[in-house]
Amino acid sequence: MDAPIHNLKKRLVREARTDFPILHTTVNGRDLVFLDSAASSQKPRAVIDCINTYYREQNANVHRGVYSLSQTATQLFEDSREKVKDFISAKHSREVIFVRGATEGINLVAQSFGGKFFKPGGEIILSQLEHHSNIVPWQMIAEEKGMKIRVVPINSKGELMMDALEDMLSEKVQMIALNHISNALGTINPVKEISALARRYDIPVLIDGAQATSHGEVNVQELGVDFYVFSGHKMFGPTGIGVLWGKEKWLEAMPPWQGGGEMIETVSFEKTTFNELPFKFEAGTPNIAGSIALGAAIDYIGQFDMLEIVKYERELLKYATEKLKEIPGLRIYGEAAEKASVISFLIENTHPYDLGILLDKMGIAVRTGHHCTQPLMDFLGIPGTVRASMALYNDQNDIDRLVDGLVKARQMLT
Amino acid sequence: MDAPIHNLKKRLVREARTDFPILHTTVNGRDLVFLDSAASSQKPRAVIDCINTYYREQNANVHRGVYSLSQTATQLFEDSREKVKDFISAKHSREVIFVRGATEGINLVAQSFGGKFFKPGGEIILSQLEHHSNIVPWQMIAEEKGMKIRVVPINSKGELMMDALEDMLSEKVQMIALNHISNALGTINPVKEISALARRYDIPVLIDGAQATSHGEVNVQELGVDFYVFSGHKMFGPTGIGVLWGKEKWLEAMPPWQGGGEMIETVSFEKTTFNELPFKFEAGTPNIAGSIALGAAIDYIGQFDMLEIVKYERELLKYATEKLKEIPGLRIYGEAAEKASVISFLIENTHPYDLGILLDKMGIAVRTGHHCTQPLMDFLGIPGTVRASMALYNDQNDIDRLVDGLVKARQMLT
Amino acid sequence: MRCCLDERKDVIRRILVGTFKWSNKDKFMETIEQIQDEIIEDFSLFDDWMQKYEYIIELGKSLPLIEEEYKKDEFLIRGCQSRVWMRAERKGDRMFFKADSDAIITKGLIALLIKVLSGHTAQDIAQADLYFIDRIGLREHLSLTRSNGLASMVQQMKRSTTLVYSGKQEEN
Amino acid sequence: MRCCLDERKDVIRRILVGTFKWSNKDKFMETIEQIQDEIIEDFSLFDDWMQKYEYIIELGKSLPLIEEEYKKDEFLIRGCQSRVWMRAERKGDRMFFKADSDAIITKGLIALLIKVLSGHTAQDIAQADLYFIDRIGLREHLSLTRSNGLASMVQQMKRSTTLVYSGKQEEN
Ligand SMILES: Cc1ncc(COP(=O)(O)O)c(C=O)c1O
Ligand SMILES: Cc1ncc(COP(=O)(O)O)c(C=O)c1O
Repeated sequence: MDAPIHNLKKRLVREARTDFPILHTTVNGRDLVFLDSAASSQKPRAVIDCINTYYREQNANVHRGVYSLSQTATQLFEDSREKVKDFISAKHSREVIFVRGATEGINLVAQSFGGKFFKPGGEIILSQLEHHSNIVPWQMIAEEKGMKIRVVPINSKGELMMDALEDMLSEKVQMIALNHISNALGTINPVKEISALARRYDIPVLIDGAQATSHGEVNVQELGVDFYVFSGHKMFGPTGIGVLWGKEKWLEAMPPWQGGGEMIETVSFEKTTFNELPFKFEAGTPNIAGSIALGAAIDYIGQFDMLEIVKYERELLKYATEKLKEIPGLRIYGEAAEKASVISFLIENTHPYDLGILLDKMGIAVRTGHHCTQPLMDFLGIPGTVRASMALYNDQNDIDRLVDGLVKARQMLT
Repeated sequence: MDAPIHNLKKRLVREARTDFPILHTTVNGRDLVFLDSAASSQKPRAVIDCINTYYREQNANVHRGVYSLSQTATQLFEDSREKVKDFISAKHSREVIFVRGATEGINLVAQSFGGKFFKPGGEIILSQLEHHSNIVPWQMIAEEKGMKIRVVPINSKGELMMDALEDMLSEKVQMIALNHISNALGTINPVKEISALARRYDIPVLIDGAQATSHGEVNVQELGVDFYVFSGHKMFGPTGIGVLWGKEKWLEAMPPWQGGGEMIETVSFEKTTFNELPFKFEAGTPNIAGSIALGAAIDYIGQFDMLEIVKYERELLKYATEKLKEIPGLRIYGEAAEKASVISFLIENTHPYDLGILLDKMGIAVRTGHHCTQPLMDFLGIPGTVRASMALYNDQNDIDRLVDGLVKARQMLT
Repeated sequence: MRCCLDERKDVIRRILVGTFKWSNKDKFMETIEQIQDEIIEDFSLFDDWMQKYEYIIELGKSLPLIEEEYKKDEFLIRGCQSRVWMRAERKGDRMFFKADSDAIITKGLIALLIKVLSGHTAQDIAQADLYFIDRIGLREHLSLTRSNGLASMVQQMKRSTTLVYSGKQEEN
Repeated sequence: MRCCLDERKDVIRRILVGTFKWSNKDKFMETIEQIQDEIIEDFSLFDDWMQKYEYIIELGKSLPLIEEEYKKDEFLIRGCQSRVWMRAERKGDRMFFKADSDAIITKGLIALLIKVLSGHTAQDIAQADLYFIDRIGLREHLSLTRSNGLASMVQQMKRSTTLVYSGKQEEN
């Protein structure tokens, strides 16, 4: 993409927009303004083409074929695992388990790790900020095991109350599961600090990184966590693929969760032995094209300087926050000091749904509702918000269009 | 694809080959001969283009967005569920659960249905023909519950011994899980007959249809089974998507398996209620592109007359069987009266692996090894076979190339 | 263009001055089809989405509200992003609906549904083919997504009718 | 072309008449690199896959077999579609390998590996960069698939060497 002489230099983030075909389509006669990347990001040409090429030239089942196509597919598939490993700075690629998405990753840990290690009377710490995917799997295993869920409260800015978290720690706690970035409020949680606290009691920490991987560097070793999960579709990759990373010592100790092809070493009706990591946790034919295209998404992100992405999105967030605040009656939910490019808001005397419908008519896609964080909405005492979430392909024009749209919608509704 | 005047007529199966881009590539300098469709089929242009279009023009997360893209994506996603419903003649589309593949479908039933209904001392009936994916999940739940696995034996032709199966039936049996078509031997099992037997004792029947859906009509109601699973990637669809179909009464009675977004009705830390079918079993963002492209694969198959596909493949099987038998020392495993287009064989004094490597050098892709059916291989007293499996895009030329290749490889090896 | 504008204003005025027919109590002779056709005609006056939605919003504002006592979970319609409470009542051989929602566009849409269905017999309601939704360009609200509830509302109105008639819900 | 054919035949003959060096017992001065370069030269004579594989098959047929007592699961290398048994022995400060497989091409590949590594010191083996595999066009056998085991074999040879040296396996 770069001329050879530039290939040490990273591409500029503000050039990214042209890479995404869908951003150049129209909706209801208007150029699309896509502000729902926190739900699912759009895909760059490189990722789409990767899938295309895979099915046109490389497709075959992996791992067991001796023929060239299968060798190629396997190589691409395992290369992708290697890319994931580097992307999150994991120690070994065998710690990288391909799953359907963050949700499946959390379920795998809750059921396999929890099934083996959780004890009745124990506690699981979650927070008021969590996505349903990081609540329900824990509720299910907690009920099965007779455990208690404890919830870290948040302050008025939408930040975790670290004192409260610290007070909850004890020998009884058997897991801390928190998101890295809140999808509803944008809060970036102090994961490193939390895992340092957890270490005092040897409590394993799972981080739901669904919102984090396309918005800043993730280094699982530096974060000091035990498990980290994320979804490909939220980081410019395809749907149906995600990653569970876990420390080798845990993954080794955990029993397999799903049984089937790929995850076995030998099978007989008398005795079945399981394969080594990572295959032990990858039963059945994996999402091969999805895994490979996730690698393409990582390559895509790698063209940019991660710090520049952070800086760019932070500026966009600042711009959007200032502009939105000018709208009469608009109130922003979530004003954490460390905040990702997500803005949740309400406008007095309007319903999020009405705003969403009218914005859509103007070609502007935002999310409305509870964002799969009902406990957070209950806590805030609202049924939902309008949420505009940005990625590296958004720009000030998108924000201007949003603000104009809101002004118009507000006029119509009030 | 057809001229309008022909649009009542189905396309001819022998025209299918041109629809598959990968079949027109070369491997090791030779035109590719792909004979490993039982592991994973190739994809027609219509399916590849569907994915392409989805990501270029329609991509958004489903079910919760009020904006147009999300509406479109949701509509396409649910349309696809409808297509699946029609394809297998299910009663309701809410009985169609999207999963990663056959393996995940079986695990879901084993853990959710088995977890709730299986009782210690009970029995699960499998067969000697099963794929690991239809063995290991049952072994895992059987161990947890203290149950016994019973194995239906096969005769020398590779057919289930129905008398033995009948003798095994009793009140103790809590599940019969068998494949529709054996991936290793090609045997087509008498599913209808089996479910009639099972009904006498009210035993639920799960059929692993991974090998069946692209080779003949599947009508779950006529088959009279309780659960049916299959994988998209084996029926011209993408990887990472498959279907669990279950009778509504069972799915309603089963507890959710994975927790997370999509599968809930309301969430609070005190009490979570689950969504209705099919969403109860679809936690997290689904493989949206995959599901939609599975619909495209079903449309693709629908262009042809299913009976003609069956006839075409049967003729190809007959041709291949005759030709292969002319090779000295070649022995075919699996000679069921009802047999799909799969041929497993060995050549005296050669190892399958050696044959596979040499065939690959001649551009011919076959599978070698145990085909994830180790108990079957143990039963046959062999470590594995060479397997040539055909789909509607194969032709006599493919078979001729295979036979020539084998003759040459045999010369080199013996 | 002037004429159109005037006509449009007239429609809006009809709503505002309360001449818009909320149900067919008085005019039993009008069929579900006829009402739908009138709505389609009304909507044909609008040539962009803004006018259409302004109209829907106005309709929403003028919807006869459901009594507070019925704004309980048991009257909530599942499957809507906005909350919708709906109450079906039988009077003689005819059904009447009241509803409310916290979102105004939803209210407007319900208003249209009520206008079409309220005051008809159970049989007519059960058999009604609501083609007007598509024809006035609101098909997007009929989609299968669980956030847009027009389909759920229609379903619920038909279901309540059946329930009321089978005696499972009290009569008024 | 005649010359080439003759040379090729000569290579084959060398194998068949047993002059092919199975290990470097006698010739300690040859480094792992030198042996690899010889193999690369041998393979440069072949101009198609058939000749190359015929050669590998011949190599496989002439591989000194492992004793039956070592054809047990504990000597089996994981990760191969064909079964491979391998035995590492220490003699003085050098390592020697014997192996067998049920597949002939696998045997031929092991024969090459043994030729390169057998008779060297633990340190040399541990540090060996086996570039010849790629250079003679057999990279396909190095892939990560669990069916093609060349990578597993290399790994196992290195691992056995470490084990033998750390005393975890008996010496001969
Ligand atoms: C008979 C049979 N059952 C189950 C499976 C598993 O399917 P998947 O790997 O797509 O989950 C396969 C394919 O490998 C199969 O052939
Ligand atoms: C914070 C957070 N966690 C978990 C998830 C679930 O991810 P997925 O639906 O891809 O499994 C999401 C996305 O919806 C999210 O935003």
